[in-house]
Amino acid sequence: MSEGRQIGEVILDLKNISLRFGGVKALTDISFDVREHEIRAIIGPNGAGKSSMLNVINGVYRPQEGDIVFRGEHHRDMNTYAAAKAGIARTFQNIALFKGMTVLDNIMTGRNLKMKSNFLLDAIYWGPAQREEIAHRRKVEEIIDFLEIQHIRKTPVGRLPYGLQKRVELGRALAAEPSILLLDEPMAGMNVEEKQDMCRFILDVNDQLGTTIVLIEHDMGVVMDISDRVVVLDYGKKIADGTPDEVRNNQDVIDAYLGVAH
Amino acid sequence: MLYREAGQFKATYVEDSEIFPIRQDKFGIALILAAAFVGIPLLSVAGILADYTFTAILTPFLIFALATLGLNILTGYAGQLSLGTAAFMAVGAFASYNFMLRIDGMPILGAFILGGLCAAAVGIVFGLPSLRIRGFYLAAATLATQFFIVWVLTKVGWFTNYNSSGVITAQKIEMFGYTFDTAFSKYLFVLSVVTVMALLAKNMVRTNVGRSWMAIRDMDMAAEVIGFRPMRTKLLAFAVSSFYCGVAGALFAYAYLGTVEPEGFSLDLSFRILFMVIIGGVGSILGSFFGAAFIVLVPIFLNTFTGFLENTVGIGLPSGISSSIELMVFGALIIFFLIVEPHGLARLWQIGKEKLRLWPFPH
Amino acid sequence: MQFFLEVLIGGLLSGIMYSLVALGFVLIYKASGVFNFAQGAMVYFAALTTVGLVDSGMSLWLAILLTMVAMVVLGLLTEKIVLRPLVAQHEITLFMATIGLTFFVEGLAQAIWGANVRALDLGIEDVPLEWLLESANIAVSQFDLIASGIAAALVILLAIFFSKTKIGRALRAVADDHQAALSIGIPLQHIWAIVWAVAGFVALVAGLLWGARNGVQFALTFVALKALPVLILGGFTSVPGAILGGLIIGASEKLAEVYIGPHVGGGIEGWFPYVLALLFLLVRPEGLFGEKIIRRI
Amino acid sequence: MKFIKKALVAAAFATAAVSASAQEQFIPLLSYRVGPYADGGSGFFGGVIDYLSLINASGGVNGVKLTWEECETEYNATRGVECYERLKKSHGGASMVEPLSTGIAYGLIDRVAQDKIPMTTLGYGRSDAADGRVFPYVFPLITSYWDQAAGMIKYLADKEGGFDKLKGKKIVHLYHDSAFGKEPFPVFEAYAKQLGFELIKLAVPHPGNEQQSQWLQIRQAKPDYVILWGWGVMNPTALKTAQRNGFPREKMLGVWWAGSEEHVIPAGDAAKGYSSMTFNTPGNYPLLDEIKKKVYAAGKGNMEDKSRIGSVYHMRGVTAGIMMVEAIRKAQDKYGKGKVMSGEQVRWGFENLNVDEARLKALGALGMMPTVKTSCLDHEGSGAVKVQRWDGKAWKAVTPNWVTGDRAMIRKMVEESAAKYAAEKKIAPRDCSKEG
Repeated sequence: MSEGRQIGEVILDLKNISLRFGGVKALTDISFDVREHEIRAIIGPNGAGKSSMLNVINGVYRPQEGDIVFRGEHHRDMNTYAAAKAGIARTFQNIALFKGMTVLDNIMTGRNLKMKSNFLLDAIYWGPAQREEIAHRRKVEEIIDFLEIQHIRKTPVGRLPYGLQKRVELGRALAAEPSILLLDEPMAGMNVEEKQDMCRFILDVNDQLGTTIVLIEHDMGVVMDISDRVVVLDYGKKIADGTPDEVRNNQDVIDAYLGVAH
Repeated sequence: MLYREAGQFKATYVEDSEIFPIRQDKFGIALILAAAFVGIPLLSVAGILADYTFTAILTPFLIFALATLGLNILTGYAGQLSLGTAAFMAVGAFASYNFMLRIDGMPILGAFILGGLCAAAVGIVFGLPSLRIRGFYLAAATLATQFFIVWVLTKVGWFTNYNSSGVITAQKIEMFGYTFDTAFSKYLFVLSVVTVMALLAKNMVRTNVGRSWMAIRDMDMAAEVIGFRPMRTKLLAFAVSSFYCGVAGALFAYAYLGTVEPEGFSLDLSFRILFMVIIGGVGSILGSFFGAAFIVLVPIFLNTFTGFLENTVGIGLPSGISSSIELMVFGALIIFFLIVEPHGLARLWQIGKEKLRLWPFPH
Repeated sequence: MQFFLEVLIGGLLSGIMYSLVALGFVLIYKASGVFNFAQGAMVYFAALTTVGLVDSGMSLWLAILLTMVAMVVLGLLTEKIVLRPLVAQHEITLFMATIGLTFFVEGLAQAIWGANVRALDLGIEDVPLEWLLESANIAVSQFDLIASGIAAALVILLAIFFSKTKIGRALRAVADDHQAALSIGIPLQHIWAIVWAVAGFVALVAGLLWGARNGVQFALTFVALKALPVLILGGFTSVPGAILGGLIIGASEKLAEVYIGPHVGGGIEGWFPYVLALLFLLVRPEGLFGEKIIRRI
Repeated sequence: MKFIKKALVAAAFATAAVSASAQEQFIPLLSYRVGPYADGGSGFFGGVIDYLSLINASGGVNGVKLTWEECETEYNATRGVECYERLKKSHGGASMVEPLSTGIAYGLIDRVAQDKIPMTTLGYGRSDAADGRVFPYVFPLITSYWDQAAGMIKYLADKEGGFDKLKGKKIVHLYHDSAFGKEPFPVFEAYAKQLGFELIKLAVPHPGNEQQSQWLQIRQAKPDYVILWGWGVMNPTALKTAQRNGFPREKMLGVWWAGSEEHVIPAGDAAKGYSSMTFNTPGNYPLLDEIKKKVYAAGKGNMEDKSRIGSVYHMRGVTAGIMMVEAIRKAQDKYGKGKVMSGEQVRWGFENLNVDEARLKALGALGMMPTVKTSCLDHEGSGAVKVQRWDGKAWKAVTPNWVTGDRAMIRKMVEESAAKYAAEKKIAPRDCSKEG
């Protein structure tokens, strides 16, 4: 846990969220909050509804019930565009990069909401449009430097190994300069070295930029090490919420992970 | 050693973001443009190239390349399969005709742009289903556009100025008092339009709007999540694509055929343009030109070749059979090229360049 | 009422004829994910070969048998030469390959048999059913009725083939999940070859019926156009969808032409089915029988 | 770029190889022998080639041999234009062109005027091109769509016993839903108004392989006649569907695009009794015998299927051949016998054709086609048509004499339409009194 930052007020408060697909209940009456600048982890066994939770936060799914309070404003549900506009960025469990584009272009897409140019100016690519593109390019290059992926800048992402793709996806999310970053299993399928790198990036982002981070992760060691607070889901229900230490000793959590029959 | 980027360092992002960052590419494009604008005209003045080259080969090739470019923006970059290309071309042609006819002193380029805008408007309307439908379902649904537009143009006499044969006759192309009426001047006119539009397209696809299209194509959910709005992005792709097709259609009528009937923009033409996109390379500006060249030129080449065999070598087949064999060879060539390179001729070109980069030390 | 019924029945019967063509598309798309543009060319090739053989003095049944062999060979060769090298490519590449195949098959058919238009007589007289005409003054084509019977028999045959035979079950496994099919040891190539052969057989039936209906000529390739709205409506992967879609398209296009057409200048049959299918898709993007698409990420 | 080069090289080879003898009169043939319309194309261009071969076998036109080269268009406008451009300067220059395709003909209208090469459109294309003042290089010879439509009404009136008998009758115009099918609208509408019959227009969408709804409407309307303005597969389908709905084929009358063996044979028995327009009288003529004797016996015949000699399309091709050769002959009369004529000179020939009965008799084609007399004003030269009936095996002429409609009315429409075209295109019509 890093020291130089101040955990602030609650900026995202989820109240009594329920989500169903047809008859299948994905989330049932879940409430938890996220404070500014903290690292908040969501854990739970497979199928617990963790990704659905992130999808509710940035408007991919619309919950049937519940209330989302974001920066003091109440929302019945979010929509993806508004969420992106409000500074919520994310990565995905199964990498959702744009496979036909280069690393550079993928990260550039993350800047789209900050671009003022329109397609006509883009087509002419002269004057303001060019200046803007170059300015954003400079920003993106900073991210590329930060993530240490300079050498693959012009490689189509489809050709990259899994670990690097995860890193590029983080880069794309960072390019939006988000205030909240949702990370869906950022370290899945990585070796120890790659995990260490990724942990370092996440902590640096949180520390240096003050970005609030909500993350889903399976590696308990990592979760307990880097997060400030942890919420635990099982079968779409919240079973625990608290600091890593509190959660670690919670009997329900232990049962859920050991697979005690319900 | 001729084609290599080693040693070419970019000191600024401006340089690195140039349209053709590699010196040899820049040189190559300049060379092609010089050849197209100066070299070919010189050959023509010298009498080496006949009108045939311009009016029967280069002009239609460029016009089809433009339409292919249009469809490629939609299908290749934005990932929306469409079979309505010819309909958008028809809108461009018929709208330009009516602007010229009904507005006194309408400049020809103005009519083309307005024609293109009409096509874009129609494109937006018929692009709406793409918000819910995708893939081959969308392709088959765009057939509605194709049949409906041609039907309307046939049924409503106003569009053809109540011509008894239901055809439109393109007005002369005049600019600044000069009339483009020779094969050669029409070629230059078309070449200029196509060059400008191709450069604009290249700029679009390498900046934010292009990235938004490709993002929607590659992973629409993720694109939405980072702030691209699918509706705007898709409809913009339909509009820009239809604009290109519309201008191509206007050129088709004005610089190539002269008199056209609505049936001239049949489903067959839509398919032909789609073939050009796929053969040339989905999602490649350069590929659009390759694809158009392949589909336009290969049948002509085959036909000339059988004629050549017959006349010189003396291998004559009954005409019906030789025509059928030409068709078979054409089909077989398509399959052959796809097996060699499923991503189209543009990819083949790229691989060739990569080989050249390593040459003469491939390992 | 009598007129309405007449239009409706005529439409339904025509619809069955569209279904017949759509069926060929569905079989191939279901098993291999290939949108086979060459289906129309195959219909033409089959009909032309049969007629060509009959004209050269063969009996009809022998000609049909030989054509069947030819269609199977064509299917096998297509799988071996065209599709196998392109396995795992993007669906648009496969689609384009079938377009190449279309040119090839069309050229081949005309190179062998010439471009002459021919008649095909299956011995079914194409006249209105007399008793219905006399009793209710409704004209229903005897030919279309028999053709529908044949189409129904074909569907039943295919259904039995798919559910009762080992190959058929393997085909369904492939259609449901390529990976799973591979993992239980079904060689994909065999499956594809069989599907193409079966699609060739369906093309033969469609070719014979359509050929007898309108004559055997190049325009037979256009019948594929009639199948497309059926496919959008019924779904590319559903056999019952193809049948029901055909009936809906056939009936509604006829009713539209007769009752709406005269008010807008007529000839709306050309685009009406597409617009209908389109509107339907807007409500239900997965088609009649398609599985609901849930966008996941 | 590679392909362009290849094509150019090949084209250069092909041209170099055959342009050796400039003493031949060159006719490019933009034929189509594959694709949906190959049946018509192979018959028609086979007929043209057979006739040209016959002329060559008899020593050419005053000693000038004819030469030709085929180019496959697939009935596609782009391919057709390419063929025209490829061939127009080869073999010493094209002297005329006949694409037998509306789309290609449209694409060539401006080009032929610029290149000074006459284009014939025998029985199709723009009806208003008959006005030679506005369209100096286009010749819709023998009959345009409008004259044919007028001929149809005349024939039906004759059949009923006079124009006044058409009053109160019901006539269905069943048409291919395209510019082609709509072309006769003004003629039929004018007649319907003038004669007081009811005109019902029914459109069949392309390609027309499904017509149940149209024929049910016809069955409902119970018309006295159905005019079949069809094209390609639409024709046999119409005949079959008529049978399926119990409409007598005897009451059907087709345009000439719906009146060849290729359109009735596929319909089998359903075609028996059906009539269509034609501008050739079916039968055998000395000319056809001569072609068989001098061309086919020498192994130079173009038709693969010899039974198609004398078929409708073939005979129409022979007719086109006669028109071409007569135009060359006429031009030679003026510009020098035994010389190769330029396109401009052949154009004059087309404009001053006078193929009368004596001439037809000399050619061995008396009765096979109407007499043709063109002028600067009139590029059509005839307007006469006949009606033929399919008896299940062959076409038989129904009308012994040539039929013409109200030519004055048609002429007025032609001039109006041509004047509108001239205004749109800003063309100043020629003054025919100054033409020689």
